[in-house]
Amino acid sequence: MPPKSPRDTDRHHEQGSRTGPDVESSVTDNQTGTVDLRVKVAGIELRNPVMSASGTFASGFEYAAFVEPSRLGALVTKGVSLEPWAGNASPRIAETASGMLNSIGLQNPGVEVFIARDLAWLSTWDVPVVVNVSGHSVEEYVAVVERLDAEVGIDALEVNISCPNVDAGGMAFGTDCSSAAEVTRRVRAVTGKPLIVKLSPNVTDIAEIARAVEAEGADAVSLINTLLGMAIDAHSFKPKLARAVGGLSGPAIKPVALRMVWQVSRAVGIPVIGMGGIMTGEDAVEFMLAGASAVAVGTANFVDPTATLRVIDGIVAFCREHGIARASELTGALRG
Amino acid sequence: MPPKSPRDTDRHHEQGSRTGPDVESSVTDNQTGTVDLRVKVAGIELRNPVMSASGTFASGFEYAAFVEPSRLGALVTKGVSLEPWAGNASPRIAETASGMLNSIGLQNPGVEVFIARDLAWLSTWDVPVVVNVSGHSVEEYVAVVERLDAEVGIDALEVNISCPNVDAGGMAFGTDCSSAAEVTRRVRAVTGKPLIVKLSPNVTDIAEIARAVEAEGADAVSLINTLLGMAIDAHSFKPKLARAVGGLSGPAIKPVALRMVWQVSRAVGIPVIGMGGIMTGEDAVEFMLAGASAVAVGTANFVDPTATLRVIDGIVAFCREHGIARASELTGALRG
Amino acid sequence: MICAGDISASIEHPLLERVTVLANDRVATGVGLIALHAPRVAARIEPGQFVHLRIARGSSFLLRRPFSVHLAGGERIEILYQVLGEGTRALAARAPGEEMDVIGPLGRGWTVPDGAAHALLVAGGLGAAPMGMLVARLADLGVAASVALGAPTKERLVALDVFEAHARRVVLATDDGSAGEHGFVTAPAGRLLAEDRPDVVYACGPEVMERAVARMAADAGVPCQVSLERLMACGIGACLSCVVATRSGQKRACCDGPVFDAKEVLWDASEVPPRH
Amino acid sequence: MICAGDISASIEHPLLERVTVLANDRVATGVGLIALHAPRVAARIEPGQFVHLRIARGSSFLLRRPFSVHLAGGERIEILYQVLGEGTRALAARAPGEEMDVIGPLGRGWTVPDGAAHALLVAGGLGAAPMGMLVARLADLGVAASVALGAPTKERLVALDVFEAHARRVVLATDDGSAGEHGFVTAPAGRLLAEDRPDVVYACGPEVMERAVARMAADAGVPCQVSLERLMACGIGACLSCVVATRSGQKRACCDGPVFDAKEVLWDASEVPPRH
Ligand SMILES: Cc1cc2nc3c(=O)[nH]c(=O)nc-3n(C[C@H](O)[C@H](O)[C@H](O)COP(=O)(O)OP(=O)(O)OC[C@H]3O[C@@H](n4cnc5c(N)ncnc54)[C@H](O)[C@@H]3O)c2cc1C
Ligand SMILES: Cc1cc2nc3c(=O)[nH]c(=O)nc-3n(C[C@H](O)[C@H](O)[C@H](O)COP(=O)(O)OP(=O)(O)OC[C@H]3O[C@@H](n4cnc5c(N)ncnc54)[C@H](O)[C@@H]3O)c2cc1C
Ligand SMILES: Cc1cc2nc3c(=O)[nH]c(=O)nc-3n(C[C@H](O)[C@H](O)[C@H](O)COP(=O)(O)O)c2cc1C
Ligand SMILES: Cc1cc2nc3c(=O)[nH]c(=O)nc-3n(C[C@H](O)[C@H](O)[C@H](O)COP(=O)(O)O)c2cc1C
Ligand code: FES
Ligand code: FES
Repeated sequence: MPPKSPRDTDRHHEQGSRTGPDVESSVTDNQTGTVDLRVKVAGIELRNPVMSASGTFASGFEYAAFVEPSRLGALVTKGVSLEPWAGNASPRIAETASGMLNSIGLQNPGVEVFIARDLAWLSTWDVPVVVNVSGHSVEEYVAVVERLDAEVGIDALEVNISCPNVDAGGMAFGTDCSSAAEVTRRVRAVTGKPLIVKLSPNVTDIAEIARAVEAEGADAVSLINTLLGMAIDAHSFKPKLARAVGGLSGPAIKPVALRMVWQVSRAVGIPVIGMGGIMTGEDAVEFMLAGASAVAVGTANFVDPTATLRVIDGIVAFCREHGIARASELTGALRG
Repeated sequence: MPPKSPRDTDRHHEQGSRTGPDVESSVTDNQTGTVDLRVKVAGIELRNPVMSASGTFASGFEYAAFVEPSRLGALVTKGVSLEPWAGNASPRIAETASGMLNSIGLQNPGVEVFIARDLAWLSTWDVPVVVNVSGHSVEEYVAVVERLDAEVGIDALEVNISCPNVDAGGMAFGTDCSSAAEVTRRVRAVTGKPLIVKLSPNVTDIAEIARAVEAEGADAVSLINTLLGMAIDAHSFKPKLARAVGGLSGPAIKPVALRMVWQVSRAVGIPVIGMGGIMTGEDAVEFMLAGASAVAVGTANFVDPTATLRVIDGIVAFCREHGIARASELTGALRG
Repeated sequence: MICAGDISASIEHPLLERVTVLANDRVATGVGLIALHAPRVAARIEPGQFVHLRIARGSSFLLRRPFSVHLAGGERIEILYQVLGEGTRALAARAPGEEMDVIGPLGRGWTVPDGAAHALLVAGGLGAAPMGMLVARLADLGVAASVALGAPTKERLVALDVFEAHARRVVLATDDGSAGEHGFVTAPAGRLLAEDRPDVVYACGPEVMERAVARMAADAGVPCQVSLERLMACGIGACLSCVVATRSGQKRACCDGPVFDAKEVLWDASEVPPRH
Repeated sequence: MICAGDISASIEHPLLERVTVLANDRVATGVGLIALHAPRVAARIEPGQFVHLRIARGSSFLLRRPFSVHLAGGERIEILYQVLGEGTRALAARAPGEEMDVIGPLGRGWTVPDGAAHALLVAGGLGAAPMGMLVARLADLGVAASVALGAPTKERLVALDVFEAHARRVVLATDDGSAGEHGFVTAPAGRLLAEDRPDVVYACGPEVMERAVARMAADAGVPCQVSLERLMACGIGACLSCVVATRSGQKRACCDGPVFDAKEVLWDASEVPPRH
């Protein structure tokens, strides 16, 4: 598939059956004025800064009873690879203090089933779609991106070089500047779609990795993926996860995530999508103050399937309370 | 001060006024037998595997109302530097989900006051004393270690190359193999006392750092120090800590700490002292199963000043329940 | 039930309902029964389905806890729960009048084969929980039910009243012989299978027990359904934490199950949550 | 009080006491008064000292919360608290009969100078909390007390009954003028300082207020004590999270304070916990 250009970002405006993003993008309150929630990330205009975090929302279908996809800033899908992946053995999750470990291992039906089933369903909704891409090798990332590049129903690609739950590939690409740069360069060459690179927190210097992927043409970075962790059941003398180690998410990691978003947003010129433990609108605001242009909600969806909506409402409430007209003003507004 | 040898580890047995560690080191229960809690770390024999974590217990004086120092496996003191350090501006702590951030910044009165005041007091107790050493430069580490090496009331030194709360030195030495190796080599040259190197979790590959300090003669490694994190008060648009970033500790970080203890203990031959979020005896057992020979209790002391004692009791209860005669059998006993 | 596997199928939405505790009592050693005012879930729940309960807010544990609905009637659902860890300890502490929220009804429950005249229910310990509604439904449908109910000891037998009210026959077994037969529930289950020649077997309990019952049923040529427990994060099919290996591929216990056709389950590949 | 600074001094040990809630009531807008059965702490607590309260277990917040003891008598201590965040919200939810644990008595409280005949107490909002025991003690000692008590609005005035019972004179001020004078409490405080010529001034409230009172007292040549709030982890002098910059170096609010001689405090270097 040859690289496409110009970038396929104005799909929404072409499709008659959809309402433009401006319809729901602002909330009016006569007393305190209007809050404009729109933000722009990697060239895509989002009606609000709140996305689903990859792997916690599937393709939105299971959550549709609770969250109409078109209410989201963007819907980020579970990671997809070239062929179907079976994922890891069970148990795959373990609960930890204010967090959870998962070692799902990127189970997915492969890109063709994803396109035929998930993407087809997603296309019935008016929401920017970001497809999260997995690979065991640089070649696999390239092949998946190439295949997805051909689909009009996709607004951006998020390349996951930070999954701690697969043996080959995954996080290995995200913990080293040169391999992170290589994956970015190679997928950049085969797609004209906005490209987001998802970074691993399991590194000494995340800003350095961010700069490396920026230099290779990433349009945005998203962070953080999960922290590599472990839980042990003392009484059985065994790790709680079949795979021993897994990825830590949830409020427990929020301080680490905020710190990294702050570091990275000061190190790069491209937008940062922040995530890690966001449960409330106030959490989301903190990430934006630290420098994020948009945020993603992950583990919180399991606790409250309407979490994304509550986060959006919370941002509106915060902006009203502080007389902020545009949510985008929050980005990087942290005071010394 | 010239290196001393043989290592000064049998002080307890020389001092007539002290009872040998065996008196309190085992607990007898007629129904389930005796649990032998003694462990050996870096050549020091501990009456049980539970230490105070540096910086959370000062020199034990403030906790003496709750914990008689001689009940501990070892008392690890707050970091000490050559000259007095003022530490960071306030606020210095912030609470986070199941954890806390601190940016104390190694405030301490300097090594001379430490020796005259804290060490003098500690010498009245029958407990192995581990002195935690800070430095802004390799030279400062060396000078402090040299000074402490002269003191008989010290059983081991713990060199902190992982403090995230100082600008020069601290963590910078612990996030790079060659500087970690250099600090170790240089302090090793000036002391015959058992040498523990305290590692930073803010690295891509902690096992690699552990191997580097082992190669330079560390007798044990301790981990983890705090994870670099940040908290923001959205309503004031400001970081919660005056220094913006600080070190995350408490149960939130336990999964990361367990994973690192597991990785490091498989990578090195020297003993590992495990810490990070230990609140209960079962937590301590988990660290030992993952490979720790001893553990340290930090943040838990703030929540419950008797936490170290509860952890010891919990280890005994666990061993009894599982018919384990010696706590040292727990080390590395994790099953596949 | 919504499942990505059925992405094009008709959707029966689960609900998110704010519920009130009506009663919460200890009914056996380490076992409680909590009754919730949950009109919307109660109106729709089917035997063998479950709810995903947010037990506490502000606690150091985050995730919901899945519980079968033991009985439902009017605007009320009842959950039989065993106190094991922090979640169920917190559940035991909830007092009448307090609120919490549930997601439900969730999952695929038991099915009653057309024309079945006689059913055998085999329950080990809290395996009785998802069988309360089932035995009542069978009675409504005129299907004769035999029940083999096991527990470690007499004081931990649960749901006996419900089974006695609706089943034709209830046989007990305890590991220590303090009530009914001495030994595992699989022994009376095997006998009932041979004697009563049921048209369907339902099993719920420890996975080893379910597996043993599945084998006996297969040997006897009787269809068997089992309810499987898996660790669950989302409970609605999105996170893939609850997979079960089956002959038709990996399934999600939360929405393809928790009730599965026993001969579909690849027992060796499946794993029981650790328990002490 | 134990403090590493006093490592060789005689030790007055704080206690770890398991206490029972006796009563917990709302006494003003956003303010509660909790009474605890705490015989050992009650027997030893002095005016201006505080306790470190473990409000909840199993919650997502870990740390204890420091609270002044407002009143103590017999086996009982009372704490006046403002509901601000998760800790104080959880405190407001604790019911009579429930248990928790406290560390105390902690810190250095107010001191009454020898020969003092007249004292001025200036309290802003919850600054009244550590002054309940103080005004009672002053009455016991025969020291005449004048009180300037401020709050944002009438409904948030606290401890008025205690001050009226023990003080010679109580002057009120509210920011909105709904009770007493319209404006900050510093205005009546300044007047009382000039009119009553006290021998000592005690101030507790927002740090800006304390600082203003300290300056007025210094200008009038009257000794002044202030009670400072700092974020506290250990509460007993070990962690160095609560430092206060003073003329004699960095001090720990938890054990060298919370009450300090106002002229010792380097106000510009000190920092108030963020509040919204
Ligand atoms: C579909 C389904 C229906 C269930 N119905 C019932 C019921 O009716 N009555 C009942 O007593 N129990 C039932 N269980 C098991 C119940 O969910 C667990 O006992 C409960 O979650 C334990 O929580 P805890 O916090 O007390 O234990 P902990 O062990 O502290 O929990 C830690 C984590 O493990 C999970 N977990 C622990 N045990 C199990 C388990 N056996 N199955 C699934 N997750 C587990 C918890 O949800 C939590 O995420 C059911 C489980 C499933 C999957
Ligand atoms: C010595 C001392 C005595 C005090 N006495 C009283 C009293 O009698 N009545 C009363 O209402 N309040 C008192 N406070 C303040 C009280 O401790 C805080 O209001 C309370 O800790 C807030 O907890 P939270 O969880 O509701 O708030 P959050 O803001 O959610 O707390 C987050 C963290 O900040 C800390 N914190 C927040 N505000 C303060 C503060 N002002 N001072 C110290 N730590 C704070 C908390 O302890 C916690 O660690 C006192 C503080 C100190 C230091
Ligand atoms: C169950 C689960 C599955 C995940 N799967 C993916 C994935 O497929 N691709 C990816 O990039 N991140 C994945 N993540 C990481 C999340 O997208 C997110 O980066 C992380 O969980 C931190 O956010 P949170 O704390 O809000 O969950 C997954 C996380 C969880 C909990
Ligand atoms: C307030 C505070 C001060 C600390 N000071 C030091 C120190 O001086 N030297 C050091 O090596 N570690 C220091 N640490 C790190 C702890 O020793 C420990 O490694 C870390 O807190 C993880 O353990 P925990 O989760 O049990 O607290 C400090 C931690 C805290 C919370
Ligand atoms: S629990 Fe999430 S898919 Fe089943
Ligand atoms: S709170 Fe720990 S030293 Fe004051």
